[in-house]
Amino acid sequence: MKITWKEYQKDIADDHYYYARSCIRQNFFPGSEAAFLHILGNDLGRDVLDDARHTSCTGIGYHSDIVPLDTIMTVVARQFSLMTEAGYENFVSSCITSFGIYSEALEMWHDFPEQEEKAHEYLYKATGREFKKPKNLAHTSDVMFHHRHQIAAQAKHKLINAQTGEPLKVVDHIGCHYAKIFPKVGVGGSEFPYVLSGMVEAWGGECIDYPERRHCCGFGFRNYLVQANRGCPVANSKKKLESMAPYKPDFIVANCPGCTMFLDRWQYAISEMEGTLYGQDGHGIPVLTYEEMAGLVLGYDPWDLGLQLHQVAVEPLLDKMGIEYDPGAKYLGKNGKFIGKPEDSIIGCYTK
Amino acid sequence: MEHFRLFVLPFYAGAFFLLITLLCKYIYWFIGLSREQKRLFWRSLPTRATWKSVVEIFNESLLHRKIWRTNPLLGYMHTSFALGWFLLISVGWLETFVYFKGESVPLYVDIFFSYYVHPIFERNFNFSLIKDALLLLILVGVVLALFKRLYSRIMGMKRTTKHMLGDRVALTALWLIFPARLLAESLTSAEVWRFGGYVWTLSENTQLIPPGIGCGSFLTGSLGQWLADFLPARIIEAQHVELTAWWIYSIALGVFFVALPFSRYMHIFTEIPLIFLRNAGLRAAEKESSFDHFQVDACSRCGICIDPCQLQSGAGIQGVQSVYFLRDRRYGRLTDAVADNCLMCGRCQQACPVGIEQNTLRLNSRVKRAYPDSPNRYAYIQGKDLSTGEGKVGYFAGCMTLLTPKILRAMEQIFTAAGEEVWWADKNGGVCCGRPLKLSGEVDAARKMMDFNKNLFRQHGITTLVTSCPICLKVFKEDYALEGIEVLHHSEYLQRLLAEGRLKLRSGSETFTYHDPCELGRGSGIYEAPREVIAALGVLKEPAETREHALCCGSSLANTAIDDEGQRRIGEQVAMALAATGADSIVTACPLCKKGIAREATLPVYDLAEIVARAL
Amino acid sequence: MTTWGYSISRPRSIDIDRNDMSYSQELLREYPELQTCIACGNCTATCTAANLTSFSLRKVHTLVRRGEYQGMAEELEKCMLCGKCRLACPRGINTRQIVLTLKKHLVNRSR
Amino acid sequence: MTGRVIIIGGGVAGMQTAITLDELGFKPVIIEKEASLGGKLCRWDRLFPTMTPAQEVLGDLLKRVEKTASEVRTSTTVSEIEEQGRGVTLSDGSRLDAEAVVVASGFDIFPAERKEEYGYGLYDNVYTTVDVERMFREGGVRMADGREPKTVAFLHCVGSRDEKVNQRHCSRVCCITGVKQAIEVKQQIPGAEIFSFYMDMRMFGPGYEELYRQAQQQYNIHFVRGRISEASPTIDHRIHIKAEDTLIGRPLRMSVDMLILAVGMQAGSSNVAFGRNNNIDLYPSGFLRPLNQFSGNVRSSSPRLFYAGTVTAPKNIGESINEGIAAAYQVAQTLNAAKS
Repeated sequence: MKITWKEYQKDIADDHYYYARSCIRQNFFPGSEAAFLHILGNDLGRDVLDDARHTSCTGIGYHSDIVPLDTIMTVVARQFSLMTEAGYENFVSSCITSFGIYSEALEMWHDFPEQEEKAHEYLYKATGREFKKPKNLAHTSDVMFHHRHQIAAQAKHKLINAQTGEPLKVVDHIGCHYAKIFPKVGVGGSEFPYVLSGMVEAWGGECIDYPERRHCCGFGFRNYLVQANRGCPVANSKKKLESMAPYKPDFIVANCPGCTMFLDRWQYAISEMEGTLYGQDGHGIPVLTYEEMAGLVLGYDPWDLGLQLHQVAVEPLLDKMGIEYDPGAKYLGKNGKFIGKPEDSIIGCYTK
Repeated sequence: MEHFRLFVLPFYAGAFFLLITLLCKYIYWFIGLSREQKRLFWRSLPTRATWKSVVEIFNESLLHRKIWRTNPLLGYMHTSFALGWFLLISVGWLETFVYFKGESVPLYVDIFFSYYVHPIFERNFNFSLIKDALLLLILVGVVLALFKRLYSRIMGMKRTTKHMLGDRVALTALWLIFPARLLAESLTSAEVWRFGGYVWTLSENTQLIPPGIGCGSFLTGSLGQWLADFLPARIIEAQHVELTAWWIYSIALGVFFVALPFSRYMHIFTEIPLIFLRNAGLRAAEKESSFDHFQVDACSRCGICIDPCQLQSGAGIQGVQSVYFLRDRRYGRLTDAVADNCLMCGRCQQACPVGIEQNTLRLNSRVKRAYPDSPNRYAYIQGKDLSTGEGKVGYFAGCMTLLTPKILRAMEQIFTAAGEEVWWADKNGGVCCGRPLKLSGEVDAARKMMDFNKNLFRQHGITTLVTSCPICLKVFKEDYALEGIEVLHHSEYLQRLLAEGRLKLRSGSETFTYHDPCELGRGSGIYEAPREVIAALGVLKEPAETREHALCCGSSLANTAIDDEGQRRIGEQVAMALAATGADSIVTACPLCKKGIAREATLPVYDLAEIVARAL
Repeated sequence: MTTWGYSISRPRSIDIDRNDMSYSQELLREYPELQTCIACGNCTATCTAANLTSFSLRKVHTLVRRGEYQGMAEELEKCMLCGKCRLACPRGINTRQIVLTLKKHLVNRSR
Repeated sequence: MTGRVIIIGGGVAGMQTAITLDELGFKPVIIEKEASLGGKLCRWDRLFPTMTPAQEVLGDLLKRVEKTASEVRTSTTVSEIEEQGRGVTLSDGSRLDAEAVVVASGFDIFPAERKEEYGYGLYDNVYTTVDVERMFREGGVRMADGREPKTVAFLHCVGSRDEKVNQRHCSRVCCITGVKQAIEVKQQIPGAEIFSFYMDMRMFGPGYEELYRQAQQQYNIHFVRGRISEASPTIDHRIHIKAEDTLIGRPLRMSVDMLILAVGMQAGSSNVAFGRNNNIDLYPSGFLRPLNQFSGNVRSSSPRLFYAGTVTAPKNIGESINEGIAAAYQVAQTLNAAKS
């Protein structure tokens, strides 16, 4: 029996990963997935396969009661068959929802082998493929957590306020589907998730345990998808933001696509609707993915990491960390062309 | 103007101020009356109402008959001041008239007659004797008033009112007027005793008064003689001593007149227009009106209303009684704490010598203070009909009766025994009659309940409406306008059943005492019906205070401010008074009274219906 | 202020830290008896208005005591002031006065 | 020295006082207003929380009293206790002197008629917990027409914690009595549905909470948090009750075959007369106030006047018996000290 949260550790493969992308992240934080592949491949010298053939896990559809169980099980089986075919055994998912879906499938097939039989049968009937279950299933944040000390060794910047030398105050947010559904698959279990705070600590920052740390960001699929119901998701994020604000955090780090997006976007929405700002000096609280955090630590250019796509301006954070950046290049794409600039927002999530 | 003296000025100033102030107030208030009220007044003038008013003014404003009836000592005090002073003035006028043979003289000669004319009683009709007698009458009143201030209990009043600044000034001046007059007249007389004087006449031949005769009569004359003997000659000789006394008298009069409109003594004059208006048929209503000013200012703050108030005697609550309520309302400093803290039992109204409509004034103050009603309020009652049964007779239990199921059960048995087909309006709960809301000042909201219930009664086609709750009864009778439907309290209904022989009761020797519910007795004037019903069952033993003077059970819905302990203590007071009759049990005819009394009663408490049902 | 077809939902929780307790405290200073409520529900059970609608005095005054004032004045409008609750209250609370006072104060508050 | 000690009241506390005093060498005289000893226990069937037959406890006490040299005067009431506890005046006017007096006159059962809204004595099928004990002794719970009830509602706190009948105190034992009877009804009629309307469940004694749990779990008694406000008869002589389910916050209405009122303890009616003695002090509730609630529970301000049992406050049987023993020892201490 696991007695303390420290025992909720998991085996994370060290190399040879089959990579499954996230629908949301590809659209909202495309720089993050690129950074992950770059860090693992170039900085750490690991083997990651980014397979163009894999698809969405259909998790959003599943959680919105649109995709039935048999369908999603077959989609999962197909992802696994692609991994099997490519000769990989370690499956890493960039998305928390997907990670939850894969964990659920594996757990279900363990408890109900006849369902696994069905999955084999459906997959074979539909595509003629076979699959093997992965030997190791991890989320990309797990992989990053696994390599945190190597990254720390190569760090160009620490999570430290360059002016004062104080560690930056970081609040983390773990996706619900990462550890709340199957606590044993999360580092530190559901109550004391350590996956992000482990990285923060390793890279010189200070992780803050704020009261609503474990509260859901409010995404909740069905709630969000209907516009009229969005009052509930935003209220949840608001509750978290209100709870963390008194600690004056320097930034938020999250490992879930939806959470990162909402904690960032809702700050804008709340500022427009109620005029409230949760950060310091008339700013919002910047929200980073763990890859973006790692990228900044490793000295990547902030605009290469895609930080210009965040609604809450990150410049105050960059200034604090002493990272040099070209303000003029913020809205230039990879090809150097102007990608367009959002309208100024009333209370300076974008500085006017 | 050779006789003019400066000391008459304070009197003039005061009298003028008073006259103007009173005229302004009365005219302003009269203009504020509604067209209908004014019409009533003008129409009443050539009728018997005017004669009635004159008689009433004589009886109440001068003689104070009602106060005599409540308390002879207080009555004497009031009569001495009012009638005494009135006669003093009238006799003064007459004397002046006779003395100057109808020639016009300045007013100050009239007012300060003794100073100007040294009346010697041998030469005239003996006005001095009458005036001295009247002065004595008033002075005894002053002594009594002083005595009452110090020892009100001995005067038969447990509590009197506290004074306000205006009252204090006016009172001090009032008490000073007559001793000052006594002193001034006596000093004048003393001077005449000692040195003689002139009798002032209009003709050339002045009349000399030799020393040793004096002027005035048994009081001022005797006192003058005594002063003349007692005081050193130079004091009497010095004109300013006598003048000072007259100055004091004049100042006292002036100050009293100026303070009067700001003090309780406003009642002296206000009672007169009030009596006329009241006899013309004007009444206070549930909304405040200009007529209320006449009533509010007619309160003399005599404090007679304090002793009957059970909030004071039973629950020890002070400062909320009618006298304080009217005072606060008059000076615009009424608070909810005072306006709401009243059982509206009507005992004070019963005792009020001025006949002020205490309950209605209290109610319209609450109406004014209630916050405005929203239009959609009580939309939920629409179409809710929880009534059962069918019949020409409707029975409305009322909210409270649902908590006293014995009454409900008894009524069922009685209806069955009398063979009556009954429509039960609210046996399974219904909509409140609206009286509690009205009593809290929310008359517009109450109207919604009334309209609802009225419609319900009409829909079910009843011709008689029986209720066992006097609270409901009162509002049905006063506010529902149920033409074609006879509204009966169950005591009246039972009385009728007995009279018609539709109920046969076993009579016994059991003794009952009866508690008059306020809303039934003083509120609706129903005293005989319950007593007749009780008489058909056993022996009735009346408590010490009964009928119009009956105590209140303390649970009245009209009082929203009183706390539970206060209600309990008043209930205890009533229960003890009823138990003192030595009866076997207590009977009442109101569910609220039943609950309120039973709480502390040592005897069993029944509703009238229960004892009737038991004897079927 | 901008809206996008939705508003931020109010939290369901009663947040004593955030609620303005000043009126609640004032009320309890005036009517300390309100704290003696044992929440037996007798007032609501016997209520003439609650027989026809969803009014519950117990709920209303408890919410007010916790600093939740919104919508309470409107809720109190349902009361018919008949006084049955006062007669039934085992704690001797002057329920009618509570209704009147709350209504008066809360209406003034929202103005 | 006569060694005579007068004990007012022959209930459990009084009997135990007599037994112990006898053991200690005194001559107890029990004055009982009823025709026989036993007090309220005579009316009970089984006792909470062990379901021990009341007869067992009562029979044992009676047997032990019989073995003593105690004088028992039944159908006798005391009208006055002398100031210093040196005797009492009986209702026939005669005087009985003593070395000490122990007041063990107990409590009165709250008359449920006073809560008129529940219709006790007015409707068929409204009973009190006292009536139910009688029914159990007579063979089981039956409705007025002799049938077994299918649905039964218990209402707690009738005549306890109620300002409107001037009973502000908690009677303590009615909670557990209600639970015990609910179980007993269920044992007798396994098919019956039982609803228990409560405000607080005060399970203060050993085994009480366990019995409460058993009632919930094993006997499936439904506990509804809310006070019944009024009862009315239905057309078929059942009882319609109204309450608020306060945990849900909605009014609740239901019809039951039988409504049982868990009546509380009120101060004994004789306490007022006893209170005329200057050494006897009354609580506002009417119970007698002992010298000290902590260290002088059985003493009064007179050294020869003692209290035992529910005359001072609601208590269960065990507590009352203990107080009987305590009072007897305190009497002995005082009288022995006076002797030497």
